Amino acid sequence: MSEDLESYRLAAREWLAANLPTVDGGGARLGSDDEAWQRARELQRILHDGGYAGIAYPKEYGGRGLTPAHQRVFNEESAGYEMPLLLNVPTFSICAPAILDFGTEEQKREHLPAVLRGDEVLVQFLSEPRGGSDLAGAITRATRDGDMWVLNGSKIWSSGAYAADYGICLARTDWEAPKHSGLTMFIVKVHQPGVEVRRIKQVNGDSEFCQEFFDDVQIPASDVLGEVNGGWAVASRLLFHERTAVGGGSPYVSGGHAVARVPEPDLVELARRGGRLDDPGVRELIAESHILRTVAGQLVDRVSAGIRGGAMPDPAASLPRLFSATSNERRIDIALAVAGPAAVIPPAGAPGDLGARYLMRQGGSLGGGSSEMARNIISERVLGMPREFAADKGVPFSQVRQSQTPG
Amino acid sequence: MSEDLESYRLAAREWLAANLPTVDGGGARLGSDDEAWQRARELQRILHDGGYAGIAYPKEYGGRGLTPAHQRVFNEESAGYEMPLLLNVPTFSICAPAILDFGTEEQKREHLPAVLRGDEVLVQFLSEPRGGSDLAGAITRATRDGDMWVLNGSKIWSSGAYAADYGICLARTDWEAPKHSGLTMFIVKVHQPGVEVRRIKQVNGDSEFCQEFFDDVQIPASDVLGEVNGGWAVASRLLFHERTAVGGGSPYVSGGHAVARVPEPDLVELARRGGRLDDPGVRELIAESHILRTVAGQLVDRVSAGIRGGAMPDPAASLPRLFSATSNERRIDIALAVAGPAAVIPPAGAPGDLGARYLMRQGGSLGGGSSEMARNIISERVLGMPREFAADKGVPFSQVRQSQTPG
Amino acid sequence: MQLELTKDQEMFRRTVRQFLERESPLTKVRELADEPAGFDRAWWRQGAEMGWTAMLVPEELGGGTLSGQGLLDLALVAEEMGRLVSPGALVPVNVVIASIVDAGVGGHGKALEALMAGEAIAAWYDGSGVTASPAGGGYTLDGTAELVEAGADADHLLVTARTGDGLRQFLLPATAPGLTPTRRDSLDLVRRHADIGLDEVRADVDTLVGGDRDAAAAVDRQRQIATVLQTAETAGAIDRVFEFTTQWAFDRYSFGRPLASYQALKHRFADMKMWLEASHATVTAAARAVQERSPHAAELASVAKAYVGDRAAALVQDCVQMHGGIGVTWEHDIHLYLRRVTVNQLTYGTPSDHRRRVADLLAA
Amino acid sequence: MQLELTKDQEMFRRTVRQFLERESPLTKVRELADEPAGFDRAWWRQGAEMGWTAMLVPEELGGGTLSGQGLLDLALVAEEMGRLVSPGALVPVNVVIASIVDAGVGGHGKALEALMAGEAIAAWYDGSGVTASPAGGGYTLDGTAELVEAGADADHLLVTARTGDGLRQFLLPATAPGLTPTRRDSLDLVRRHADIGLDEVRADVDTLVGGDRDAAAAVDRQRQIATVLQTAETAGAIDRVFEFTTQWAFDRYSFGRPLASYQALKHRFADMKMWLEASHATVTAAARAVQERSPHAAELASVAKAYVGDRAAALVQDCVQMHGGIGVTWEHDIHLYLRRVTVNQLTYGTPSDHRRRVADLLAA
Repeated sequence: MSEDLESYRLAAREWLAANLPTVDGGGARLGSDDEAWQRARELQRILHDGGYAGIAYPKEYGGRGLTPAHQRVFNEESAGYEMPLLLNVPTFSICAPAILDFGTEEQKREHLPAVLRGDEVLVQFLSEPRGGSDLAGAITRATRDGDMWVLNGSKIWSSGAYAADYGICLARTDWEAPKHSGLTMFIVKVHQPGVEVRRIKQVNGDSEFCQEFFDDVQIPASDVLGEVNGGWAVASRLLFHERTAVGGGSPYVSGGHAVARVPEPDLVELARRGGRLDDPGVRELIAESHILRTVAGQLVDRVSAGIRGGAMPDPAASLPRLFSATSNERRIDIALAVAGPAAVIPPAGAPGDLGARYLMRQGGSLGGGSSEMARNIISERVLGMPREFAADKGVPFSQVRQSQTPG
Repeated sequence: MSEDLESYRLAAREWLAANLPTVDGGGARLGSDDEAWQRARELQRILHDGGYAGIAYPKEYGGRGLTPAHQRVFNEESAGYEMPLLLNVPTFSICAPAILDFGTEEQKREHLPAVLRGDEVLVQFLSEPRGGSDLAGAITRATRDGDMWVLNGSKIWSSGAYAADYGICLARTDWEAPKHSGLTMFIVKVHQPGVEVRRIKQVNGDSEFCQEFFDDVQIPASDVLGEVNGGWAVASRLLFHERTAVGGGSPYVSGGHAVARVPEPDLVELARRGGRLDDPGVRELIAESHILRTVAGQLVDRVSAGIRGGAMPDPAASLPRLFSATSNERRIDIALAVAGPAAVIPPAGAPGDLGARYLMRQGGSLGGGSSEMARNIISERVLGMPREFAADKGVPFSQVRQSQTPG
Repeated sequence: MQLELTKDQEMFRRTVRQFLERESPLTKVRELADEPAGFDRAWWRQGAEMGWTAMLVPEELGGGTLSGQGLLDLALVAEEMGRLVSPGALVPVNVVIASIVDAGVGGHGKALEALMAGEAIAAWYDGSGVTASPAGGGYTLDGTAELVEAGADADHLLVTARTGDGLRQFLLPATAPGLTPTRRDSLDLVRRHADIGLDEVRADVDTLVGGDRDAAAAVDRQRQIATVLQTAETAGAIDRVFEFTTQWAFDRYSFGRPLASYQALKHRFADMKMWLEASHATVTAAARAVQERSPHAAELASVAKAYVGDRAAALVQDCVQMHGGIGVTWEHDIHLYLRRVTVNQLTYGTPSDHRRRVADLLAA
Repeated sequence: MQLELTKDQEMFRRTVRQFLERESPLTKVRELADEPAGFDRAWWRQGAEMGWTAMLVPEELGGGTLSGQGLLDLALVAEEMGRLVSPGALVPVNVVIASIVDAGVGGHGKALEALMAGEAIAAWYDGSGVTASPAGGGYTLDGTAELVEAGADADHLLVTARTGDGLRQFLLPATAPGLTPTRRDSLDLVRRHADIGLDEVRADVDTLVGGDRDAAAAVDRQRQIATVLQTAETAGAIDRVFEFTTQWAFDRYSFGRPLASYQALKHRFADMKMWLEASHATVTAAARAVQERSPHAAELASVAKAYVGDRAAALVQDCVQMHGGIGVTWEHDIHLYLRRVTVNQLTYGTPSDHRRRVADLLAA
């Protein structure tokens, strides 16, 4: 087996050198525009044609049917090459695995090969404007009408929806059932009448997240994913895949990182530029930041191994998630302290992105479920502590109190 | 009025110089032994005879009937003199005020003048071994027997009980009522048959706190404080007085501080001794500690004024309480970092109290209700947020689940 | 907010708040983001009429206070400006006004008058990047004044310069030959900073503020005033953020109950409330000490800045977190506050700088 | 705890745990507090028989590992000792053993043998308080070796000394004329430290460890080993504290429901669990790197110490808080753990020292 991996590694190395362009230092090419998405699809097609798409996906759905270890080997080798990282989250590591878990044979055959060829990009339609982290409180509704369902409502925080082909969409189909029992998951074509996708501008200028508005959108009954009124099981699985991916443990991620990373600010350089590299206080801050980053990686390794080997339960994936969210907050605070006023009022010609990062400091705790949700999961599902009292438990959803304000 | 205060100040200054010994730097004489308590009683007698006991207590119960402002003026002048600080908490600032609030005329006449003469020391019997911060969950029981009540059970965390004359004791008198409605407060003579006081050794070697065991203790019915089964109203008032005293806002505290303070470690000196006073990182830590102490005092001033003037509700007294608890934790961490290994492994001949302080770091958050309780109070009673779900609400107390372990 | 206001102060505060809500609400602040100076001169003149530039000036010079404690009155304006992330140049204008008044008006009467009337804006530089060399009875100034608030928009520049014999301060017209401002970007939408190059700038004796003596003590005092106003503004900003975030926690339901019912969040609100009140407490204490020229004024100003600088940023970030995803959208107003408190945190001395200042005072 | 143990390691760990639970439970630790050395030599010999002193020694010298990775095996012992706040001198004895082995045994064979058999105890000094001056073919040592673990109880002392030409290390018998240990008090009940005065101590060439070459690299390696074992011990200690505190939260009722049902506390337990797992992760990574003599070994050892040092103390203090008043009584065991993790935090380099070390490596 390990010899097999070694020869696989050598073959991959050779293929990569022959077929993919390299990229400089910072790693992957960033992008949140149509061009970047187009490029990701092209790159994925190259991988697919070379036999390196969906390495750990089953053969019958367009994958290679190999082990996660093969994918890891390939990922190690692909470092330094231009890779379609935009497709990792949510397409490869969250949405497609859920189709694999819950899809009908037809759905799998329709979507998975297309995904692995780079022909289909998927997105999650889970969060709602009034919902926050209470995903099961969805009030977007789907009503049965003959062979079709009719979808109305709105979803939000879907990353890259404007560039996606299908959204995995959670909608309420029974208002008299308790909240978790009246939900159904649909595979919704994004570009069709009645779907409006609006990009949301964030404080750092990015507009990768979207809000969608559904106005009598027609969905064929065959596009239900999982059971009617069994949508929460699918959503839970999506969340599991998301935690795993964000925690760095997904077997379906292709390329070095789950997501295209913004390069880290170089604190040593920042301090040097500010003439403060000899200050012991500043040096300790620089070290603290490095220590947090190092330990974050070590924790990912430990928990991934723990879950793989059965020593830790699946929800332990929330541990590295929480660590990376909270330590990133601390690290951006440190970067600000090291840079001083130049961080927020950059001298003419100097890069001004540190301030914008600081404004987005909570990004890591908001994406993929907040740090609060992670703490709930760890205490309840890792430590086994009693669940929070839920006022909406066992109550017909039509009687549950809702937020006063959207947002 | 302000001229009156000025002349009061001058008279007090003169009297203090003539009647009380001064103390060196560190402030009050510390003590947790019988001698210190004896000395406190003597000092209080001197104050009493000089007309400076119970300055803000009503005249008819042995006080001077003046304003809190007079007490503050006297306290300012008494700085540097030996004062009976041991009597401030709980006797003057918590227990006696509760007798003033709830006592019968007889009770007030029996206890208050004796307290102000230094003849009676009072203590609170509230917490229980299985109770934690849930004081209303008391399971110490008092059973009516003719003109007497019979007390059985145990109390804990009573400070200085071994030196006290009476304990204000909360006991359950109706087990079929919901928890808050079945409690009665008693004034219990400490030195009598059936009461055993055991001193608790703490990690820093102090043994000021006690646990009491009650075995068929006889209490005359006339020693009920407040109403039978109305004990929770008295307990709430004790807690209010306690928060006020710990927050620094009690009008009944006599002398500079509510409690005899352990002198602060001198961080500048600690750093100098360790040869680290020129280290900018260490200097920032020293400053941070000073800043926290300074702001703590400023917050006490603001909140005391706010409550006095009606701009803040009474429970706002928990704000400085929480601040002082949390900032003291941080400050002891800082002291340890400034001192380095010498803090825990002192060189021969050096003072070794920093390590012991560190072990007791939580002291401030545990005494007077924990920081968690303070956060509950602030969020619920200052910010008006919904109360925590209480599983024992409205349920006959006999059906409420109890702790598995004492402690 | 100071807890106990006089009736005059209460009324003044209300007037300022109404003016700002009417004339420069957050929608207006967003518009001003595209204006070079970040604020409107006519608006500033109205503020000056209201008293924004009069509080640190004695009556005989045309100024006046509400309570007899001008800096405390002015801190009310700063707080209200913080509540609406207002534009303007309250700190440098008032610091320069106070400097002129403290030093004796001398030949700066016209400048003072223009500043008080809101006709002119002043900038202030207290750093160590400029040197003054004696030349022809006056001085020649060279160097770079970095990070000067309103530096590219001011009509007057109070610049501190090093000489072989201590510090001097000069009040220069923005038009003085050899002054070249370069704008810097800022995280704040409407607060502007510039670096000002000084190349053989001629400064006659009559441009000196405080005469030809060491200006170190004057600079200290100026810094204290700046710190008080800046921290007061920050305190006002977090007041408002805490208000609307608390409201959000009551209105927003998750799992059938309001966010405000979750203990983990309640406890964080309790901590924030504590930071908020402590911030007000320390700002008020600093304002009083600086107003009264207490011997502890420098220490208490630095205590306030170190405490408020760090806690305010933590509080707003925590409030962003409470809002979830919407808290990091351009559309939501909270980032305007985060920008302001962060810029305030790092200008006029970072919390770290002020801690070191406190340590210097303690270890002296 | 390393997550994936071999069967041999699992069995070994169980054996060590059972031995410690039987022979030095916490009641015994409390008794040993009154003993000068803080531990019993017979007990230590039993530990040596179990392998506590063999893991860093190759088989040909009579040692041996379980997994081929001796330091990882030895870290298991350290963790188990942490779980029961065990006495003993695991760190200095093994550091000295490793030093002798690394340097080539030379004339130190008998010392090595005695240490491995548990018949002798060694102390180790890596500071800069001792100087060595060439004299008569050997050296004369002077100065003070401060804060030496087991310094007053050891039979052998490995002392690092400065010369005009780099560092040297000497293995001296405790009986060497001119050595004067002075005990220091300690917060830990059974771990002992001493300052050792060296007054014209004669050190012949055959006392050198590593020969007459600069010992800087050897000292670095010794520090890495000490750091790994110390942080492993701390990780074991917080494991145990977290275990019994979690249990307490389930058992303890307040307002009719267990502490473990309160969200604010649950979230703190979640944070603690995260610190705990991260501590294990970083200790394991450091142990591997040091075992493999990775070029990152020094960095990862310091990363582990800086992280674990701070988080472990925070975790135990938070657990004290969870216990309420009983957590600060002498009777409750938690203070034994708080003492140990605090002493571990501040010895063999404080977290601050190790952060500075990391910064040196980063900025190099």
